[in-house]
Amino acid sequence: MTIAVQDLKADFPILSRSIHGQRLTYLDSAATSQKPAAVIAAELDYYQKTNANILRSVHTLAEESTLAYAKVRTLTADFIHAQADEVIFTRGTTESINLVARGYGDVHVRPGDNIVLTPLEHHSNLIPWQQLAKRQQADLRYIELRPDGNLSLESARQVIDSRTKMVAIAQVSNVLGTILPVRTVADLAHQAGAVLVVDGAQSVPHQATDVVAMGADFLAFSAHKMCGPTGVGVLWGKMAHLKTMSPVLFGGEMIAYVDRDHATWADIPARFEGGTPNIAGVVGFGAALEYLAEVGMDNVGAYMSHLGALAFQRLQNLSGVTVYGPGPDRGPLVSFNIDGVHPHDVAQAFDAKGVAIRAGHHCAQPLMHWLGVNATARASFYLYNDIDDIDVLVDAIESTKRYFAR
Amino acid sequence: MTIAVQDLKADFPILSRSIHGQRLTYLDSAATSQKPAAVIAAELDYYQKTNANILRSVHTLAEESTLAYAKVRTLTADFIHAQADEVIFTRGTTESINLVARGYGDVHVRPGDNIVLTPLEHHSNLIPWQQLAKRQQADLRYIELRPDGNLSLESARQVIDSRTKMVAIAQVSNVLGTILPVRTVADLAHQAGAVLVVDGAQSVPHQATDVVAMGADFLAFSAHKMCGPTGVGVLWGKMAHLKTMSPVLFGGEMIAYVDRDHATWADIPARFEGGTPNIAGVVGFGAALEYLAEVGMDNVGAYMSHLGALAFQRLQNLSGVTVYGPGPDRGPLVSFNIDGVHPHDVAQAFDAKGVAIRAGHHCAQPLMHWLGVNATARASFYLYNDIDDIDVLVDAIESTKRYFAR
Amino acid sequence: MNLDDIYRETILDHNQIPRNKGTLPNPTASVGLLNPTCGDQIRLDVVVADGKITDIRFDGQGCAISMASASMMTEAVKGHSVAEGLALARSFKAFLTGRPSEEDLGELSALEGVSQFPSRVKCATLAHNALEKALDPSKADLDALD
Amino acid sequence: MNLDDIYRETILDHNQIPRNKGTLPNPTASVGLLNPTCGDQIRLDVVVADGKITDIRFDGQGCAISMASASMMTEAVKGHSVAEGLALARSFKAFLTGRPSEEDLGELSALEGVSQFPSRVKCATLAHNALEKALDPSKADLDALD
Ligand SMILES: Cc1ncc(COP(=O)(O)O)c(C=O)c1O
Ligand SMILES: Cc1ncc(COP(=O)(O)O)c(C=O)c1O
Repeated sequence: MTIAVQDLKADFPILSRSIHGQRLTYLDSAATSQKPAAVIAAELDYYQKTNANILRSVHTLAEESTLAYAKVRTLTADFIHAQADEVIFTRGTTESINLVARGYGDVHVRPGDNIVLTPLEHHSNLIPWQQLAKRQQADLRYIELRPDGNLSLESARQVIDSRTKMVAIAQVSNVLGTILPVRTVADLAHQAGAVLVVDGAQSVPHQATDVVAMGADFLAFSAHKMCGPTGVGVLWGKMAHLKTMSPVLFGGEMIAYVDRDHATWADIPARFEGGTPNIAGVVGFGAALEYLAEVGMDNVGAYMSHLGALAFQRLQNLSGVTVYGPGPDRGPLVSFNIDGVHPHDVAQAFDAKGVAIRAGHHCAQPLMHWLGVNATARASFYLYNDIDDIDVLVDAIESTKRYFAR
Repeated sequence: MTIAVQDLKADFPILSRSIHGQRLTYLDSAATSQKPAAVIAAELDYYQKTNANILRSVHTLAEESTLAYAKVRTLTADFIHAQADEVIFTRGTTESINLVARGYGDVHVRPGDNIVLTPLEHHSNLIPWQQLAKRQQADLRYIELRPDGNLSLESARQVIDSRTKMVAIAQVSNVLGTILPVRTVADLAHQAGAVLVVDGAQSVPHQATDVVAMGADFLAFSAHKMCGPTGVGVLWGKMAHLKTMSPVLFGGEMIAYVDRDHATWADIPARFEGGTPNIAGVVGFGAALEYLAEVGMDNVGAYMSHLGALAFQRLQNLSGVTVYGPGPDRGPLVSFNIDGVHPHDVAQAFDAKGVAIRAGHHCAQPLMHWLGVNATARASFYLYNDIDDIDVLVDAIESTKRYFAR
Repeated sequence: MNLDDIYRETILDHNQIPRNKGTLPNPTASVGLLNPTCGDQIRLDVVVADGKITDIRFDGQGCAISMASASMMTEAVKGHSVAEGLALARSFKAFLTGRPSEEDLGELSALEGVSQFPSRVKCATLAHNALEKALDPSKADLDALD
Repeated sequence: MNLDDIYRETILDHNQIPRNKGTLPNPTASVGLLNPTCGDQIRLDVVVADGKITDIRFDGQGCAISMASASMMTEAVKGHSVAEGLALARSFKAFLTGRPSEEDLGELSALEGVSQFPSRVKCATLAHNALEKALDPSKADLDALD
């Protein structure tokens, strides 16, 4: 492990906060990550020195803002091994997936076609497709899961067929931690003439990403889950696909020529970024990408796998605790339940000890139905967590069991 | 004037920046406003102490974040005299207008109906309606302008008829400074059974706003033009209308119950805020609203009118300068051209003196066609500007004239 | 924070041994409600005769707060008038959001500690929202299950 | 910053007295381009015969930078081969974005100061994009006027 995590913790001001008199143990990074001081400072600095609207004016502040914004597009492209003009900035994964569902889906999906998902998708990678299917009278199909929560490739081969136009899957499940076989699904999709949309919300923050190697046609992810600010997301798409997409959000900066009844579109990616974007947020995201690049995404990837596996193994061995999803080979999170204690009560008891976890359906109700539960508790990690935090987690589980068994 | 502007300038860190060795004179607030230290600090503070995803988790940070976000909804509602659950957070005016055009327009506008605009609309309040008209086979109609750039009420009476379903107008033009007679247009719209959408991007920052007195059915505006962060906007709508609207952005947090093929929606406004919002941005926007409330929007309104009138009068008297739009009764901005000098060159020459203005079509190409020009220069003011800045503007015009006449 | 402020003895007791749990064969009103944050559901069956709640049962899965609150609520309103039931629900919701409540809330006041945690307030009020909806069909805006 | 670094004498001269301004009666190619940022437009007419640019005219409204750049460009390529015209456009664009240019740019190098201002680079390269499009129709991705 080349990460000196002890040093990284110090980069995140919030981690020195105390909660109910205890040191904060933040285990809710799958919901949103904490931000290093460098990211917070980049936004501050932008507002104090550079702030102006972009693409619009000739003055120095506007030039500097425009360059700062454009630089982050290049940083983002480098981060995922893509071209800068294939990177579209959005508010987050949700908007990115909605954009491709409407902009690409409405153009390409016809009545009788089908769209293929999995049962573990986050609502953000599910409801846009339900709605697309409704609008275009297409079918929604599901690649089933194996009992261990891994994807059934057999099912994938059955479900994807010549009427499949789009396949949309997460790279890593936000509930089970399942790592999906994206490359294999990409090949199946491409053989069928379909495009593959990858929900990278839980993967891009935690591992080196190469859109080409992955075989994706579109990739969506959120800055706020990878040390970046809230309100920034990315839709990456292959240029050939982006060229066939209709714009979805209409307004300033996404046009070329406008008269009273008609408008023509600006080049890609501007075409898909109508209105004043979250400029300061994008600048902050740039600082996040630089921060992660400095740690090294290969290091991050190895470290997160390590924490995920360790947490799984530790919780797996506790009595009266059910751990969901596949074995130790998983994303850096563990969903679990304590026998007889509702996950909301678990989270409340954890909070009393300064431990922040999430409880609920994790925006994945169909997966909850599949698991046969209403809700789970989930501990999720990021690069500022360490083995001690897993000890804290185990202790919190044990004391919660005792508390509610009295 | 109860504003002590000298004090306010000190609240905006960027205003002490120098540009090419000169003090920055920022006259591009209609593009985006500068941010007071209190707003920057609020975002910083949020990331350093509170940051968590909202609505999702039970832990302390999540509770605090959720409350902080909800509090700004109430502040926003109070600011415009509305109810908190009528306030929808978006990325900006552009997204707000797209949301109402799709969410309300697609539901209510039928083939043969018409949508009424004016020729001075920003592309963000034009192209969403062009596209709605296309999708629904409706007509687009224009209330004409009088030669002075004011709205022709006679034309309004002719154009709005029983097939009018939506009327969408700016409250203040971002190019001409024209103040539109919103209340009168609201009455005409309502008599015809239509709803009125008001683009408040250039008005809400500069005057006290009362959605009820205004007679609007929907109001859109951007935080970044009113001391707030980038990436935050508001769509306000009357609850009765919001209830008839379809959601547009599908994903996490906007649902109630989801299974593989079907979803039901959460309550309003959550229904219209799919995905993780720009939480830190909204918190910063709260600080902006508190800042403006402390100065007092009546004070701001009086002061901005004063600056707008003064700038108009000063520029009006310069030889070789054309000032566009109505007389001194206008929003706090002046568009102009210097004879024989292209506005881009004007802006460049201004920048050399540290004066930031905008040059171009201002995202209002149809209005440029109406004016018979390709572009204009525009100086726009906010509460941190003062009479000295207008002197600087006049000096910059004079020296630019000389420079290009050599 | 002391966890015992939230999980008082009465609450754990009602959670472990819920009163009036189950369904009724011939309810005059039956309401399903969902807490969209956590996916918890409640079903409330009531029998109203001559303006009186003669029988009431709740069913569903949920956290200790929501189950205890439902259990206590059913005990509190059974045998009382519709008007009293509505008043109790209103007062309880006011109590948890820090507004003054006119009613004596009896055992339900044990849920006081929840008011510090807005996300848990939704758990505690779920059954009360269901009661309001069952007794007053005009309250259609509460999150209906379908 | 010294404004004179941008607005050199040659530039103001070409802006005031543009060369090859107007339209051609029988162009072999005619291209309209738009600078979406400012709404400025340019129309470029060229006559190509035997691989040579035998005549060229530009028309439109624009800032001093874009008009001077167009004027200088037409002078530079008139009478030269299509290959030379394309090479010039490519080199000029490289020059303004800070990449090394292989060609001698002649008068056009007076536009050097513009490279500090990315938004003005678009003004300076508008006519060159139009030239590329006129000489090589495969360059369809440049902002076409319609
Ligand atoms: C797998 C997955 N997809 C999509 C999302 C939605 O991301 P956002 O809320 O940032 O739009 C999330 C985050 O909650 C997620 O975990
Ligand atoms: C009148 C008007 N409407 C709409 C907009 C668009 O606002 P935004 O870019 O914040 O979405 C602007 C700002 O440029 C404007 O001036």
